[in-house]
Amino acid sequence: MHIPDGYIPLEQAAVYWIIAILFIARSIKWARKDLNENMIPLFGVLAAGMFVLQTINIAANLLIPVPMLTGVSWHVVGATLAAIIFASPWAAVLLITLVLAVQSLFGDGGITAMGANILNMGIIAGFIGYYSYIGLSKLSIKRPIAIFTGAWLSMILPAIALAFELWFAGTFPLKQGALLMGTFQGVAGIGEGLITVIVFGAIIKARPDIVEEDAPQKVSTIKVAAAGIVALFGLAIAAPFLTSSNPDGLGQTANVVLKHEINSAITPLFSSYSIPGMGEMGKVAAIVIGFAAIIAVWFVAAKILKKGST
Amino acid sequence: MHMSITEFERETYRKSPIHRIDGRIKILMTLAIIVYAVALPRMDSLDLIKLGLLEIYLIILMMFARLEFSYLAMRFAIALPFGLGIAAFQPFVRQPFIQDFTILYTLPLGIEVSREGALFGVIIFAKFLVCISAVILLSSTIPMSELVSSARRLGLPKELALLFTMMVRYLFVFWNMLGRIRTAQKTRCFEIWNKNVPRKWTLEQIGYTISSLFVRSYEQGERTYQSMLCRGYNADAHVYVGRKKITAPDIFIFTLTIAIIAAAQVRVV
Amino acid sequence: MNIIETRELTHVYRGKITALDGVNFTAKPGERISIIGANGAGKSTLFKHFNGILKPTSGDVLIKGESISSKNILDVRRTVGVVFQDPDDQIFAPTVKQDVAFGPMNLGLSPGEIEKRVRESLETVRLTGFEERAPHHLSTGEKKKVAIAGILAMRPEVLVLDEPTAGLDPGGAMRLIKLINEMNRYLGITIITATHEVDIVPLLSDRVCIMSKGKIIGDGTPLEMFSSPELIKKTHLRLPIVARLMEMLQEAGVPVGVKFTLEEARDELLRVVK
Amino acid sequence: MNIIETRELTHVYRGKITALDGVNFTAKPGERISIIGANGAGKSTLFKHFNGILKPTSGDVLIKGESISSKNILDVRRTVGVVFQDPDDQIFAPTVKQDVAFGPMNLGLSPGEIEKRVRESLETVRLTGFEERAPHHLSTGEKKKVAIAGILAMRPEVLVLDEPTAGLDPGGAMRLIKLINEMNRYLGITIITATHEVDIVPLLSDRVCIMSKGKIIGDGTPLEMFSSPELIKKTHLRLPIVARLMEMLQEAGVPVGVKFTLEEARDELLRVVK
Ligand SMILES: Nc1ncnc2c1ncn2[C@@H]1O[C@H](COP(=O)(O)OP(=O)(O)OP(=O)(O)O)[C@@H](O)[C@H]1O
Ligand SMILES: Nc1ncnc2c1ncn2[C@@H]1O[C@H](COP(=O)(O)OP(=O)(O)OP(=O)(O)O)[C@@H](O)[C@H]1O
Ligand SMILES: [Mg+2]
Ligand SMILES: [Mg+2]
Repeated sequence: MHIPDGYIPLEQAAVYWIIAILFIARSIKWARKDLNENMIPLFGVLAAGMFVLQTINIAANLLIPVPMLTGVSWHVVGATLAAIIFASPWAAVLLITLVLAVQSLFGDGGITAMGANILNMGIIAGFIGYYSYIGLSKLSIKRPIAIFTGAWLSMILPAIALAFELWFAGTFPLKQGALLMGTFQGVAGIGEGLITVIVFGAIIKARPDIVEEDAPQKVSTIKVAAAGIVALFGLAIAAPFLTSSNPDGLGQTANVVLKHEINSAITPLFSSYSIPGMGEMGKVAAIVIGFAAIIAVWFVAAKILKKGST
Repeated sequence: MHMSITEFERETYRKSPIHRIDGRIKILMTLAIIVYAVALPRMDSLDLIKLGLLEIYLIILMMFARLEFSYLAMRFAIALPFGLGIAAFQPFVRQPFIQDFTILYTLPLGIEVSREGALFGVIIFAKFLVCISAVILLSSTIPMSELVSSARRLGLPKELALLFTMMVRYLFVFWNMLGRIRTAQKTRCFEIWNKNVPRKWTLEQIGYTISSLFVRSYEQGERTYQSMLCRGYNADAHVYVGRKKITAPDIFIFTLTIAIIAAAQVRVV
Repeated sequence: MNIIETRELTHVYRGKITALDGVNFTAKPGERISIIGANGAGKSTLFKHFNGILKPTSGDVLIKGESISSKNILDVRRTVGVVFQDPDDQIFAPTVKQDVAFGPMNLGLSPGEIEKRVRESLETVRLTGFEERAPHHLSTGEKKKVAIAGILAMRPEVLVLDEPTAGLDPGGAMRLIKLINEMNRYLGITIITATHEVDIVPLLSDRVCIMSKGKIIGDGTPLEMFSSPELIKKTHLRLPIVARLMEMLQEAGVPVGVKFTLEEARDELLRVVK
Repeated sequence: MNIIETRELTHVYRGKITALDGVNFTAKPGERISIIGANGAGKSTLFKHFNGILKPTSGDVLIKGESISSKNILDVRRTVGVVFQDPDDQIFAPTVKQDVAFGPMNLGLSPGEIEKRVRESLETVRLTGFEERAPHHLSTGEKKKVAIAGILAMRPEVLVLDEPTAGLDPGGAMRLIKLINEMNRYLGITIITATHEVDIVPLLSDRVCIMSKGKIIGDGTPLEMFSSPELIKKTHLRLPIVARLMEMLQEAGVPVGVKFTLEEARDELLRVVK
């Protein structure tokens, strides 16, 4: 599930990064307001736990070196678990960001691609998992089933998003990708669902003092409905591509639109990697400028947050 | 396959010219190399020369960092499979941005291997290799705690820094707990395929294992956190990062890296 | 004034298990106190209240006359240093040196001073040479020593030790006892210890409190406490070996008094023999 | 035949720390052996080889004459029951009862038999009434008792105990010692113990091995081992208190022999006094 560096072009990676940064900034606000000091160890342990469980998976990967599976290896994602325990999808965004950061140090998932990874496994998975769980709970469905479904959906939908991202990047055909990763994550999602149910149950039982059991009832129905609409809207856009016999043709049409939207803003700077009239040096300069731009976004985000904290 | 997290951390405490470089410089260097590698055009065989040059530079830095060969081999062995999958697929795929394909072989079932696809696969793998090398170099020469404080100096928000530090700390707790539980089970003859016991019971035990792993790690983590508080720790005290001067060698290595990137770009046309 | 005082301190774990049940305990500056009692009597729970790790279910804990609150908690923890029973609860840094330096760092000491304290503490527990080892990969006794060094380096006014000698080899245990007594004699540090090794109680304390089922049911000098057989029996304790031997001789008709330390016993026996 | 034998057993932790250095150790069925030595001597490391938890860096471990391999590992663990030093390494189930039942369950015993063994083991360590408690929410001593009960319930042929009495109250410790000796006398179970409490060594063993820096440097009866002052000094040990008192009397000119247990010492002293 983790996209490595080099598999999506820089300008697309930058777009994902910008989305991710916006969400991370908001999740830090959440931490500042709602993560009390007693919960810090739990947060740390959950993050560490996600990482260690995935490391075991690294070991399994080396034992069964099936090349096809290694790029899309099975991972315990844990976004749903974090969101449910901390009663906020923002917790999932924050937690997954930390996990991905440490993982990238081990070479699992890229640095430039981290934005996309955060988008899939933190943002999409966290929100889908959490609101599915809340929605189902509101329909008075048994808790384990609600959790399981949330966790399962939080595995499969990011897989579809991933297929789209790789398709945009030109590294993988859409339909095969969606089928392959969807199936894979659909199966892995069963494991994810079970683990989420088990761990949540254990934590509730051992430490009823730290997890609010009736949290689902407190979330407003409007929010859940809104989340549902956003998700359906997303699927509605995705569906024609997935069902079309010629998604690439559709892609070309979409590309025309996208070119005007996103690419037109970014392409001149990044895509040809040159500044007119400067020859080869121009390319270097373009890269330096692009690099500086990302750092600038980083700084601005940090500054904004700093202002809020004092 | 035993690369414990402690061992990984141990390597970062070596003494070498590379270990001594300021953390901020190392982070920026790594980012520069990765961003450059990723930014190279998708289909250009010259890429391979540029990437090769960068890889050689990184290997030289690793040698200066006095990292053990067996350790590096292990790190690469862990990291490489992640990238191999998709790259290995490329020769069979019709990339949408390539116009003409030269078919090299046709396999049964009508699967075709194209030269362009193969070239693209090699290029993304080379990019990936360079990025991984950069990340391995960084993470082998800077302790996690310093990585965090350097990132703090580069503007990482303090909440992220705090949570990141806690997470790294609990990695050890969790890892330890995993080992303990496995020992406990082994000592008492637990075996997943044991035919003496009902399947249901075994499955239950696996469930208990996962839950006790989390609950006990959490409680151990909580106790450790409390004992940190007992020793005068508080979240704000930690987040304070002193100023640190960038020295001449730091500037030198940074300039050298940028120069090498520029040279790769300008000389290799 | 009492440096530590608990008033009707009660602690109930998760609404079910009453570990402390109205404990009134006081320690004056410079005292040496041992707390003994059966497994599960509540010793460790009591100690975790001394520096505010646990919050009372009811009752109050006062340090230097002030009730523990979020305002003075940092001061409390600077005043009272607790070495927990399980060293794994206490050590966490990647190297022994960093672990011992952690407390002094947080006290904001100068790097030179930190360096000095770390060196001294490690020397005291004889772990010089272990600076760069990972504390989680040490033997049990070595871990215990790291935990003790970490608290010693902070130089607290009250040193609270939960089973300090468990897992230490006899040489290490004797050295620790000597050190603790020196810290008490020369620096006036108050010492509170919980231990099951009754033989070291007379060496470590002028006052003994006996706990049973969450209550303090006895408080006095070692002589007083060890001379009430019912109390001892009831709390799963036993006499120190030396005292037991003297008692056995008494029973056999030898006119000796009950002594607690080796030296006293020798002198008493020599008196009888000659 | 030896029930446990190690041949030139060497263990190096992560390529750096030599914890065992050519250990040759043998235990015959029915023996009672104590292994003593300073912190970090390698006792726990040695014990972890007895049931194949660690793999030798070089050398060999033989159980009933057979080298440990993946084929016989389950048999080995059925034969040799190890109680680890740290009870946290041993307990993991959600309740005390499930934890103690875990071993018997894996042995494939009938539910009735399991029930019986669990009840008996918990009675032995006096934890009746704790069945439904969570083992990780117990006091240190109580955890230790759960760990011991978990191994007792498996009825191994060899019982290996790493610091069994550390953290137990004196009453519990005495009961455990009595139980161990009974298991040895009536069931012929081989007992191997590591301990720092030298006072219990004479009660628990007929043979003492002294370890130092990963080697066994002394092997003999308690009397032989405790009569070589250099060996004792070098390994941070001390004499049992009773023996030390007798020695002190000897030095003061009283004509007594060095004894190790209370009863022997009393009789010796009575002889002199009369
Ligand atoms: N975290 C916990 N949750 C629930 N109960 C607990 C917890 N810790 C201790 N207890 C219970 O509280 C009581 C007192 O425990 P405590 O640890 O204070 O005993 P102790 O006197 O230190 O015993 P020991 O000599 O074995 O260390 C015991 O009955 C124990 O089972
Ligand atoms: N997991 C580990 N990794 C690295 N070194 C270890 C590890 N465990 C123990 N050691 C080292 O191996 C040596 C022997 O340790 P061991 O635990 O066997 O000692 P021990 O005799 O049981 O000591 P103690 O009396 O303190 O329990 C020690 O120097 C210790 O630091
Ligand atoms: Mg205790
Ligand atoms: Mg040991």
